Amino acid sequence: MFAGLFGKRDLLLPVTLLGLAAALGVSAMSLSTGDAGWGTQYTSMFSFDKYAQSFTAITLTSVLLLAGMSSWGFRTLNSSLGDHYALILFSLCGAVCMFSFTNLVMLFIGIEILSIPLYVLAGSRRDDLASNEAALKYFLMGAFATGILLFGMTLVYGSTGTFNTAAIGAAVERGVASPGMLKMGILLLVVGLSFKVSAVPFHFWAPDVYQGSPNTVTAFMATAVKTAGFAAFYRLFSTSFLGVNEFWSVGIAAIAGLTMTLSNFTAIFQTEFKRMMAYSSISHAGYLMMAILVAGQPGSAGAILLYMLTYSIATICAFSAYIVVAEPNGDGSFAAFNGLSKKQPLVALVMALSMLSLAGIPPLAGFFGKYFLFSTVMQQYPWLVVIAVINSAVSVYYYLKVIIAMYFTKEENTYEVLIPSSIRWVMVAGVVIITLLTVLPGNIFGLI
Amino acid sequence: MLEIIKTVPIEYYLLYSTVLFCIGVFGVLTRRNAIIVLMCVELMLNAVNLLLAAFSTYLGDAQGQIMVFFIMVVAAAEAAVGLGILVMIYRNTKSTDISLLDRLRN
Amino acid sequence: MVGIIGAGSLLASFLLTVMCLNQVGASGPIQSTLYHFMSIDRLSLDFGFLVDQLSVWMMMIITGVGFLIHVYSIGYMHDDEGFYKFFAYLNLFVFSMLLLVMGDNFLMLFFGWEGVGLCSYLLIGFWYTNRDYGTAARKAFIMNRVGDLGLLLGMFFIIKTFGSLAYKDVFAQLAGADPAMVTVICLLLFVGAMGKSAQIPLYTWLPDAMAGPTPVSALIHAATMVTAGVYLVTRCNGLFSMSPDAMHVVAIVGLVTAVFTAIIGLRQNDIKKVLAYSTVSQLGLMFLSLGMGAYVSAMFHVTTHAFFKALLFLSAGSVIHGMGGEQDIRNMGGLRKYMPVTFWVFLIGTFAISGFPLLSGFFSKDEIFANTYAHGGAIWWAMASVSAVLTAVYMCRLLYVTFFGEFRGTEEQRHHIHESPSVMTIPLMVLAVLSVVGGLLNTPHFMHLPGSQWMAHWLAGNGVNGTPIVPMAEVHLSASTEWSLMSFTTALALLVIVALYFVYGKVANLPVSDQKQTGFTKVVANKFYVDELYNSLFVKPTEALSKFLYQYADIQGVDGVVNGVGTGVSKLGAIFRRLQNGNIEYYLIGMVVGAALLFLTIFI
Amino acid sequence: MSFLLIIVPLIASALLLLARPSGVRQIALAVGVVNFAISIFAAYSALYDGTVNHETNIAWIEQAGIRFSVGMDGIGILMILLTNLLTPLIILSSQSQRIDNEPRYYGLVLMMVAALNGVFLSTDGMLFYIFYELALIPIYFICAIWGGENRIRVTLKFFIYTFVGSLFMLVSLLYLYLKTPGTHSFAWTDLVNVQLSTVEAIWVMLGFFFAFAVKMPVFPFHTWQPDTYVTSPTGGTMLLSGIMLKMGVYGAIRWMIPMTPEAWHTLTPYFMALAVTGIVYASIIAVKQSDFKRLIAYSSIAHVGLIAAGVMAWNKMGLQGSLIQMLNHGINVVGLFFVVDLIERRLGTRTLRQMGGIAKVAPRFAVLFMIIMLGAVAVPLTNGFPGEFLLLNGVWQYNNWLGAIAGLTIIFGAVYMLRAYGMAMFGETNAETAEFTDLDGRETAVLGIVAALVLVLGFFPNIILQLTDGTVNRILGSVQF
Repeated sequence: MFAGLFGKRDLLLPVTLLGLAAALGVSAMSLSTGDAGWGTQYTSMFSFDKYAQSFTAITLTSVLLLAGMSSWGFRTLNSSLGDHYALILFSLCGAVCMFSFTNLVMLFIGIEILSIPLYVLAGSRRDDLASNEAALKYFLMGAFATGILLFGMTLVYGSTGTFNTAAIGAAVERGVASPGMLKMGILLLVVGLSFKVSAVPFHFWAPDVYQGSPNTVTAFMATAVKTAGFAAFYRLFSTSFLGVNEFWSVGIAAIAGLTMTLSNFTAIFQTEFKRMMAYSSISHAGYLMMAILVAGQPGSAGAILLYMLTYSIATICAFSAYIVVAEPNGDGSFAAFNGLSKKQPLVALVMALSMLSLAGIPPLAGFFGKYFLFSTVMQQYPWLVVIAVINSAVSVYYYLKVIIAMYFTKEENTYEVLIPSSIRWVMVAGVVIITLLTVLPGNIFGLI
Repeated sequence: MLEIIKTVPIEYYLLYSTVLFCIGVFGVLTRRNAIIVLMCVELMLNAVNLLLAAFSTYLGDAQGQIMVFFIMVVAAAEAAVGLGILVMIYRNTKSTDISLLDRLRN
Repeated sequence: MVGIIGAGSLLASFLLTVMCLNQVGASGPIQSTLYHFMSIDRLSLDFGFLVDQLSVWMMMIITGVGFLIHVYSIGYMHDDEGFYKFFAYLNLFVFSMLLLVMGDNFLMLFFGWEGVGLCSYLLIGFWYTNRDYGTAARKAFIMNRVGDLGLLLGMFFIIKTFGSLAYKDVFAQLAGADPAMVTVICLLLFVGAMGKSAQIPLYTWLPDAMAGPTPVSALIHAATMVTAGVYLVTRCNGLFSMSPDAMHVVAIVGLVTAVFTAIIGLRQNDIKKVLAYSTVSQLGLMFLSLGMGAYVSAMFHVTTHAFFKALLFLSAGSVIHGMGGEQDIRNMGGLRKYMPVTFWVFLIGTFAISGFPLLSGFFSKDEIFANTYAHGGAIWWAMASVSAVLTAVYMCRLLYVTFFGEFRGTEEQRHHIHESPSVMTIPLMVLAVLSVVGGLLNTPHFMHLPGSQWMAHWLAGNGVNGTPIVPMAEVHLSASTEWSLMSFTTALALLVIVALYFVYGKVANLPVSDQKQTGFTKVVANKFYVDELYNSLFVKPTEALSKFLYQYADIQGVDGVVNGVGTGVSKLGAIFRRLQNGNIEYYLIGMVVGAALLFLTIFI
Repeated sequence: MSFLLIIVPLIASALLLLARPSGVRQIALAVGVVNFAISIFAAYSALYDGTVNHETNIAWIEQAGIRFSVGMDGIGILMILLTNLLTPLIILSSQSQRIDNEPRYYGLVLMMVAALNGVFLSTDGMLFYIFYELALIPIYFICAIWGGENRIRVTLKFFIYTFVGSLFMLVSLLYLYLKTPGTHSFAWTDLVNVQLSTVEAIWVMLGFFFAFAVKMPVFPFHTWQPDTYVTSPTGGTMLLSGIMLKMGVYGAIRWMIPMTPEAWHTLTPYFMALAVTGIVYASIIAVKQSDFKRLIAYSSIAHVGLIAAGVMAWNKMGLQGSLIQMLNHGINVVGLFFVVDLIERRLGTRTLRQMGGIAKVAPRFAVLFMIIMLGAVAVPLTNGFPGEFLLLNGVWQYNNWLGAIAGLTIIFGAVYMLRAYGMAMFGETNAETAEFTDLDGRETAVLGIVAALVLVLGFFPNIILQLTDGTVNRILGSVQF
């Protein structure tokens, strides 16, 4: 993390990768041994339980791939390269806090550790007005949302008298003296967290920020950050607020339905790949919101985990394919992909697999993500599943646009597409993971 | 001291903080200068801090006050980053009007 | 070589048929199952054969007449480039026709039924480079299919009622069957028969079918295939006898067809068309007979008709052959001199069909009339007699216009005219002999001639169920009534023959009425515009509907809805997209409004 | 053995797509033939009393009750035979023309075959669904890459339409799954045992129906079909019409009705009405079609309408008829589309009006085409007849009037097929058709095999009926209304 200080530019990536791999190794090991980890000593703040471990593992996997991608994605950066890695890793620390918190204070701190580096990262292309704009939008709205979140936390604290999530849960079960305040607090929390996971109508920042940020950062935001947001959302609601779930489930259900519908329909109109991916990311948030609805049900946490993993891997693969096509040529529209299957079959294949996976077309991994999610929700909210199903049908349309450009469009552009070896490795690794998830999705689902 | 504070009912604190918070929100919504918007956000955070301190006192629980400190620290960091971003933007656009930035849309 | 194989195979099957005939005569029906075709639960359908008195009778006609026609074809089709194909089709036809009559169940009958339809299609469209012939072939096939649908549905009812399609099982259970159901079955079977045997309203294909080579017309569209309907009803006589209503329908359709098409035949000028309408008319008579319960008479008429109509067609073919393809009788005349053999056999054929005493047609028609009088009464009989008279009229007109008077064709044709080779004339002569003596197969008992009711006794032999295959018709008429009926119709026929000789035979040129057609004559010459009627009733609306459904219902209607869903989705998307206008203030307001709406849930 | 049928083409497909070896055509054909041989052997060594043969049952995603369980009963064997019989034919017929990027083409074809085999072999609901969808991907690529005009728009519609349809099936399957007792399971036997109330069953059945109706396609869900058939390359059209649409019929027989017998009484009248309307509707449209390929597409809708009606009728006759007709329709339609392809490659047009007189210059072609055409018209002693006979009888048993209306198909079928044949083959030759060359060896082989099958199966339908008899009895017996 501090290697940049020594100006050892070449060492940065290996160190980062090593560190991430080591962390992944540790979390995987503790997962397999069932070890509660070192979290026991900090139970009032953290609990590094199975839930946290598995989410950490999948996030580390994503970030590992992202880091591989970044070696090329950040190639133009010189002095600030070390800062970038450091910021990403800081942000990752925040994410881990959000996976493992047992206290609202830690949740708040995790979110801030996650977000503040992101504000910087979003604006990291200082001379690019789009990047500036993205940073400002993200920052202002993020700060605003933080305020709302904090107000919510305060009200919950006021009504239950504690920040400890388990204790809150117990208090909510018992019933509190001022239920109105509690309800208000919960709703404000919903607003704040919905902002983080970019659920409608708190999603407005997402398309603009995704589009304006540097590609690698966008990929990071769309994957690891979103994972952290949902993991925290789920963790909080499943431990603390199950007692009054009839109350908040109405709002969440409405948000879920709105999110997927609005984002999918809007995505149809996009001509820029990155912006399309932003809406796609919002739509996935919509599906995932359904999992919050059934928080506490057996399998719901596993469903989020699997969904997040399949979604993250596919998104990273898609972005890695996107940057090799779009960055050198400065064209991020779908037309940039025309005839790609002839020029670079591997890139086209990776992109096609990612798109089909994101669309949830069997037998690709994304389907199983959706499947587990939908089947968990089905029992309680069949009508919501039907909306989700219709929406995934709509989503097929824009995902296929890329495939159509790559495989079926006869007129070709003159862009030259080269694959750097690091990206190639990311792609291969991504495809291998997608394949593994396709064959054995149950193993991930069963982790929690 | 505690007794003095507790002579004011908690509802008053609640109301007062809420009003303060809403003023912040209102400011964020209506002002177009980024710096003022930032200040309004700070106002929202301070409303929260005040309420937290009040709750903490009434509940006789220290956690709330700890939280206040965390919030203050984080708010400072946030403000630093925010101002940095503003400086960067000002350099590029010579303006801090947030409504001028709408190149990213649709 | 092709011809020898083609005709030789027919000769072989004729000889085999004769052997069968002997065996059936000696030891009753022969049954054999080739293999199991298919079975669904209890319903078991075999590829099985049943050769009993009725089928062997039909087989004799098919193979016998078929053989003669094959031989004739060797000469007739000699110069055609599709010579080999012609014999292939012709043999395929005989195969199908034998399947039809030899099958031991309705499914086998249906196989043959459709098979002969197919061969008819192939042979009508034999000269496929002519699009009109192709159209005629299609018309034949499709009209037959209409009938086939009836037959098929009839079979479904049989399956439902009797649980089997085998003749043996069906006819054994007749006693317990529901009469209403039997009526339905009979009517549906009769629809099939109407299609195949060209009865009103499904008769218009047969005249068009004359587009095929003439031997085909002789074999398929006169002697054998078109009589399949008669065979079907005769085979199912047990069923039909249970349903007076169905019988009534059969009789009416037969009678109307007989008279109506005979009228059309009066004003046709194409030598083959006249014969075609004559065939339809004769088939009508057969159905009249069936409707009267006189199954044997119908079969008898099938037999004699096979002889003289094949003879007529083949000699017409000989004429066409000699004239180099000319078919319009207005361009003929006086051919007697050029083609003596053809003339004489044609004369015999004409007299036979007109009911000239002691020729085959005389006996078979007389039986039908006697039965009609006995079962239907005087009016039916009178109507039938009208058709007989009309038959005599158009046949004699044909004969006289073609062979008498002066030649009216071109000089070129006059040079071309020649008598046909012996490979064609010999079959003609054999058929002529048969047309003369064929009547002896079943002479009326009151005349005490040799062969008195021989055929009736033969067909009344016991079938596989041990009951008579075709029960003898009971005619309760005194000999004197029969004599007088016979004398009356015969006298009428003779009168016509003589009278028309003076109208057509004696004159050099055609009467004016045959050249210029006005008023009712014109309507008749145009076949009462039935084709046009069908065209505007069925063909045109279907085609228009087809275009309409495709253009409007399918592309704009159904597909329009599907595409409309897509358009709706994107319209909605366009609206949603405007929410994202890029301005932070709006975004923040959006968030707050969203949050406010969320707070409303507190009050739910 | 069931497993082999899926895995062999899948591996071959991966090989062709990723390694792009030389000798692609031979490899593809060899895999097709090997698969056919395996399926023949499987059929030979199976029992036909309705039990499931050659089972493979491996735990897969136990958390979701999904097992990789494949096996074949009589119906499965029939479908497997159909698929693997047509595959070498389709591959062989594709080889009579030049195709860009052959490794990709044959790789996708083999992937499709693997998926189709999977669909017909699955005894697990989710596995069935996965294969059902998997089949969509390669065929979409085949049609969109090698297709003709408008291919992108048309195939996109096809993809989304069928995908939407099957999503509803997914919802239905999920609903059933959640109703299974204890630890839930997707096994066919467990799903069948689920008892639903009539209202539930209606919704579940509608979900299935929508999926299968779009796939078959049944009127009025058919509009993607003519465009897609016309646009697709011939190999793709053959796969679509020959095998893929049978997935829908098969699904209805194996999954839809057994799963939701409670709703059969309520919904079948409507389904039947749709199917029978479709028969007449599509037949009438076919009557005046000028594009030969589109004509066959509409005729296919009509035929499938009849098959669907036979299935809905849910009696022995109808089911047996639909099963045998699936095989025979597959054979005929592959032959017919090959005929269209032959003509189009030689004349550069599919418009019937621009043809004529081909019989004169290409007699061998004329005869083989005639035989296949007769099969399509269901003339007795061709393969089309037994199926149509049984189907009509099945529908007729359900309702006499519907049976009679459905019977119109034998008239209309003759009308449009004979018209097409007449316009193409009869008449005088024109400038283009005079140059028409008769079939070459490979083409003769394909059409010859098809024509031979038309006749052999026409004469001996019982071979096929015996395959499925036991299974149909068992299914009919196990489904209680």
